[in-house]
Amino acid sequence: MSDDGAVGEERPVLSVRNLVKHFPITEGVLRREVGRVRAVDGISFDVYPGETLGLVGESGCGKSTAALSLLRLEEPTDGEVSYRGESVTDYDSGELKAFRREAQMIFQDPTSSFDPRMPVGQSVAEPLLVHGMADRRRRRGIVENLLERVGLSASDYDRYPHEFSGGQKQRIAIARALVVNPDLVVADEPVSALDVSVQAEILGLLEDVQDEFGLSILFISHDMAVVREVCDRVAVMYLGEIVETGPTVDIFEEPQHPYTRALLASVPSIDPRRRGEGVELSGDVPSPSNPPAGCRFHTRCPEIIQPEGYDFDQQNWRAVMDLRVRLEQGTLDLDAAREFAVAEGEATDPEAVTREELARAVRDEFSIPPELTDHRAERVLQDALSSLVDGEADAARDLLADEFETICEREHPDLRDTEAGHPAACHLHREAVEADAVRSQTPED
Amino acid sequence: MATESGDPERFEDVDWDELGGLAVPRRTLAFVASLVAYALLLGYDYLLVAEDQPTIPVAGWNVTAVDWLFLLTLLAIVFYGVVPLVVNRRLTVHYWHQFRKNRAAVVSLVYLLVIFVVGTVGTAFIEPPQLDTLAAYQPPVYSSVPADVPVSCAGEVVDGRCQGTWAHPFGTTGQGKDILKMVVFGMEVSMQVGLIATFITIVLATAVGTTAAYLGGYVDEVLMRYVDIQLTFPTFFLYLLLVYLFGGSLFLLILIFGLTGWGAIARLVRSEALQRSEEEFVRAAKGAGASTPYVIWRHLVPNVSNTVITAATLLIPSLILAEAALSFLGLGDPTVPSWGRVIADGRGDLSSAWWISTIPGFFLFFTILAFNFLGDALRDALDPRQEGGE
Amino acid sequence: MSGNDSATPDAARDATSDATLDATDREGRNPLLSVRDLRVRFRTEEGVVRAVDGVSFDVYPGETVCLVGESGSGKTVTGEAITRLVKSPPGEIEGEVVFDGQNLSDLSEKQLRKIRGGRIGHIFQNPQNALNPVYTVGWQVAEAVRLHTDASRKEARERAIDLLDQVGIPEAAARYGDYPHEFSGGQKQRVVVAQALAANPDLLIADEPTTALDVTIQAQILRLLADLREEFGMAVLLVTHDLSVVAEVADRVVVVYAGKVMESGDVYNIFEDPAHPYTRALLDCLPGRGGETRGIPGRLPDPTNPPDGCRFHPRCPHALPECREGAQPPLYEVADDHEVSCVYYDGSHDPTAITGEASSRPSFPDGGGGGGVSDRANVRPDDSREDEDDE
Amino acid sequence: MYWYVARRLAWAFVATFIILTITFLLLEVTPDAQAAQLQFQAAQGGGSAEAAREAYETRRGLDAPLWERYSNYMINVFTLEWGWSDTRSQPVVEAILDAYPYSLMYGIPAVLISTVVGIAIGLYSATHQYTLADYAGTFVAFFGISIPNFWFGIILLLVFAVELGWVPVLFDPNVPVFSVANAKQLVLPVFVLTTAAIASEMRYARAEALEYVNAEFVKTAKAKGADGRRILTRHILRPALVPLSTILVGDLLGLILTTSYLVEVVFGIPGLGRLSLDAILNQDTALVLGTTFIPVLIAVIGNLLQDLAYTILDPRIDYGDR
Repeated sequence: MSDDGAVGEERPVLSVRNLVKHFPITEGVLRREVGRVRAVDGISFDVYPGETLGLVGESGCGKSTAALSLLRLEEPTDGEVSYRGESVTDYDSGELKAFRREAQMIFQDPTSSFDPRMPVGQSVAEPLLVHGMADRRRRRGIVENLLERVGLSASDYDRYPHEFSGGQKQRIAIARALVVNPDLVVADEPVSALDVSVQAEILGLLEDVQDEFGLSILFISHDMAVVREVCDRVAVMYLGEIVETGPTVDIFEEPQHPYTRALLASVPSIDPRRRGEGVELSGDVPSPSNPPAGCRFHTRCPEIIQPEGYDFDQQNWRAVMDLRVRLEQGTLDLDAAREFAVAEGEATDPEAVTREELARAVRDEFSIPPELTDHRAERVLQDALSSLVDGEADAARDLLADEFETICEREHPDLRDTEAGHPAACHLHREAVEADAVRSQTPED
Repeated sequence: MATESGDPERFEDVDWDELGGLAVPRRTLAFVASLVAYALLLGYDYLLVAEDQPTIPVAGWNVTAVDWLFLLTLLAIVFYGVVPLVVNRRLTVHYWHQFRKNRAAVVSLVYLLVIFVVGTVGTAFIEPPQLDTLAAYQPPVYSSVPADVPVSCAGEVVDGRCQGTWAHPFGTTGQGKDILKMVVFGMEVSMQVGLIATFITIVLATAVGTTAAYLGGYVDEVLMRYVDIQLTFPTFFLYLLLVYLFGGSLFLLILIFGLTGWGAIARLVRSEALQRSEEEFVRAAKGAGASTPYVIWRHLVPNVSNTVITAATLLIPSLILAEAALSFLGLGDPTVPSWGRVIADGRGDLSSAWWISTIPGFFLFFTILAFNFLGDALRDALDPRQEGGE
Repeated sequence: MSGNDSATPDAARDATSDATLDATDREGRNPLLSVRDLRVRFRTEEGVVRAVDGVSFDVYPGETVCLVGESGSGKTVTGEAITRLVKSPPGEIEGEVVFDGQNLSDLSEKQLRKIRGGRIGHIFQNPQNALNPVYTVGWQVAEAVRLHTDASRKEARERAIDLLDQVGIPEAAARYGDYPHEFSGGQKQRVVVAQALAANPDLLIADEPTTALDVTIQAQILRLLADLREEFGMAVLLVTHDLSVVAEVADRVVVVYAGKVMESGDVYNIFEDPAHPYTRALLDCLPGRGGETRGIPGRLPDPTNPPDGCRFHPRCPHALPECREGAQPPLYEVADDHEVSCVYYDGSHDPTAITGEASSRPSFPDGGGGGGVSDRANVRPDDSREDEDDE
Repeated sequence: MYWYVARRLAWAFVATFIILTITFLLLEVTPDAQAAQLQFQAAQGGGSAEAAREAYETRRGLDAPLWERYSNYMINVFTLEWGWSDTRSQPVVEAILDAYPYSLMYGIPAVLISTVVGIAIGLYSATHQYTLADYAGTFVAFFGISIPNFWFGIILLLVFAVELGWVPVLFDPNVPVFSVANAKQLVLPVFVLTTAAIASEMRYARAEALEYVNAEFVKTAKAKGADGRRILTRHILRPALVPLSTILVGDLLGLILTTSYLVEVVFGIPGLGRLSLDAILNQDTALVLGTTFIPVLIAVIGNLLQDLAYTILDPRIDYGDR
């Protein structure tokens, strides 16, 4: 696809600033809002002419919602989307309809993206009809020609979706997106439902049409291997936010955010001689209706910054942090820990579990070693655990929160430039850059 | 035109600014035209023709309110049932292959077509059954009763038993009405009740269901709460109460059935439409710039139609049965020869003239059975979950 | 992860000498599972679908074998046919499945139930649907325990909590009473794994256990499986379409296409010296492999009417006239523990037409042949049986 | 959960209220047949039709303003002051109390039998799909759904009472409840009622069970080593009960109520249905309303129970919604 160098000189085709999409959670007949799912929470990026920008992240990170909102298939809650300098968010219905000719979408699921009751030809011709091409023979001519150009035959016009394989349907979906001659195509996981052998075909076709028509593509995917193959630049999303963005090569060679690193590390290598090298990310993605404070990744981050004045083994620090996260959530269940101690054979009866055994069970639960190497930290932990086993979970929580406070839970990191040259949103880089700045200043002073 | 230069037109050559036509499908135009004609005729009948005068003097046919509704129903069936089947031949063939697997349903379809044709066309050619006390209690052909049962035996009397004749193949009632004719006229009643009320139901249910699903919010809430209440009321007792309050003319009965029975289907349509409107093809249509009415009409309605057709096919027999039951209870329209009424009439003569209650009952039973078979087969053939199956 | 050599205590267990075993490895160990000429047919309205059409492979104790294929290759049905989970009718299973010396095809349904969930555990693809929504996860794991042991209710509960903890459910005891919908996809899959492990199985059949999950969760589950395998010394038969998963966990690989085995062998052989044109094409499709091909042209054959000869010949760039007739070519041995069903390897053709210059795959600079790692020979006397009765 | 139950109860109350209001309004807009008859009689007798109407209205309290009549009506409904039945010369409530035991006599056995048998056949059918038994079951279901039960009753009477004489033609309300004679005369009504109900239940049970027969978790259960019976009862029936509970209460109730009406007419059982029909035929408005309220009330309660059953049976239900 296009060279990385082309980026930056031209004006972006699409420019997204602080895009926000929240879904209210309502209750009852009166639809009282009791919370909101922060699916997309202030993301910004640009798509330049002819380039492919990858938007990657795990399911539930908001990447599909972002796509729908920026095309206004869902109304964005807040933020600004501009297309060639015009504000998409301010379009009235007429302008929006015209915009629909410029920006098209390709969907993930080839089975559900076609109306089962409509011949595929008609589905492809639909945008023409909607935009006022009343002559059906003309529509048919254009679509038949287009079907042939995406590798199908003109006679497929009258066939129904169920008569096609997944790969063929995705070809037709590309035809439908192309038929209004758009400049921008948003492809939401276009190949993730397909077999590998078919994936390669579809990606190839997408590349061909991009070259032929100079399309800009926003490519949404969870599959890092595919992204590496097709994207010029990549933006990594976690829980509704972009945590890192940059040229594909840089992101893959020098990932700056711990989440990106973890994401890349969890992609299984296709070389059987290099297995098991990855860092494993613990836990699940937190719910976007109640995202963690500070850095949203701090609840899972393996590189979470240690509290000042203590010296942990990083793994143990993560374990202690897991305990803290659970205490904050208030979901730590001591009775369960007792029962677990019984199941582990430490005691015979949940009632008979001693305080020490209980504390040990809690440590086990979070894989915290029997003794931390930093004695001060160990003392704090012991105090907290004894409060905990005495049933004073709040006291334990507060003690740990006071003593082991980390910047990651306190402050929300912004996207800032890193040494690698592309921005990432991580406190590690604040320190690094500051330290860098300090270091570079010292000799002069 | 696209082929002026001999080369097919390519999408990238389209000049979008010159476009802007409003494309109305031909079928819609034709349907609107026939609706206009229908409205003109209706106006003529109600404004210009006196009530007791036949609307069409040549045929001597005084078109009743029920007939008008029936005409409208048939019109809708032709334009939105028959025409699409003919136009979308590939899909029709696909569904037919699915449907054909169920032999009972194919037989049912043939049976129902016969009932439908005889009931609608046949009644125009035969005289309505007439009161004829002399011909009372004639047994059906190939059967016999003691000679003292009929007032006067129309056939031969052999060994003191009156033999049935082809003059009254199904025998006659205690009033001497020919049961075959009663059965044929009963077909008309059943078809009218079943089809018209179902037609009204479908229109209401689809409109309410798709609207509620697509608009959501308060519209959805209010409509569905109304449906909740309507469904709480047991249908049969609602009919009873309304028939008691408003009287049991066939026209009213049909209206009551049609206007009160759409709740369950509307719920079905709504949930189906909700699912469908989440699907990507609806997004794709929106993404192409389509308007809300376009999406509802071109995508949601066709896609819930399978559900609607199946539900409707299963609704028809229950309506026919309800009408028969009401007539049986003596709460139906006394002026129409409903099967239920004939069954009730024969009840008193069960021991002497078994055929009066039995024969119309068989027709009622088989008609309902056929509709049930049909509905079941349609459900299998049209099941959207199977549609993706390669 | 070098589990293929780790001797397991179960290996010698009741493997009687007179059992119907037709393959042993070089160390004299018998395969734990030996599948011979497995066929599964489904009678449908469109005709007889031959989902699995003569598949043979072995799984040795403690090793991970991956059954790889695209959708429609019959890999899932193969996995389910082993303990006859395939619904019958409409399915019909033929062929021989020998598990630890017992021919499963001869067992009664009752005896088979002891095996299922007892000595052979199963994991299915979609964790969303694999748990019964109306029971607590604890109940479901405890049920698996109680079905195969005579544990009391209380013991089963304790064992279930223990299992849930082992598969990495945080606060297992507290979550015992939660319903499946209260768990995330990854955690559900952990619960499913816990169920499968309830009776310490010797073999775990995992059908696409990570396909429905995110990459980060996928890595967790794969790690879990590897850890458990090491801990329990069980063998794993992993059914998957994802070659990266294969590269991550497999000891040996069986490549299936349209109900037939195309190639099987040591994972290094398969990835570094793929012999069959299909395997090569599949590997070339992988993003990041730097392959030149763009997918595999053509489509899967119609399962009701598969082509004569090699199933892959209509899409094969190297197809010869003889590929188009007769039965699927037999499995020719091309190296130690590496065999391939392709006529180029019958001795009279030049396989370099397929493999190009010897065995150098550009993407693995350090990858040599199969030397060193694989020490398993294959002595399989009746491999050629496969081509005899192909109706 | 309690909050949900409370709200659901409130909704049942509101629904009843709305239904009663609608009924009231319907009564208001329709001409009163009895008044018309009195007027007609008065006019025929040479009196003033107007005066007769006024006298009638005063007697009935119909001259009061609309709002007052409405509140009176509501109060009466909720205090069980359901008026006086002219044709039976007794309070409506009393007439209903006299009649309902006859309805229960055949209704309860029919509900019990049809529920158990219907679900059992349905489950068997679903787990033995495409076998002869399944086809037979399906055939029975179609037969039961399609046969007009009033006609079926007549045919049965013709065969078993008239021709064979096994059961009495006429229902005798005076035989003791627990006696052979009573059982004999109840056999046919129960049979007719169960045929319809079994058919509908087995159809639903089969359809619902089929949803689960091929479910992944059933395969998982099988892979765990569970036997057929365990799979059927624990893994198929239990989840199927969730939707079934809805159908059981909702549809079964509607079916039983309707069918019982016709059955009572056909077999001459002096139960609620018969009472209602007589009231309709004799234009006894108070009694018509009273006998229609009963099934409506049962339906409202049934709906309530069905929703509550759902919440108990399905752990996934979101109490926050609805």
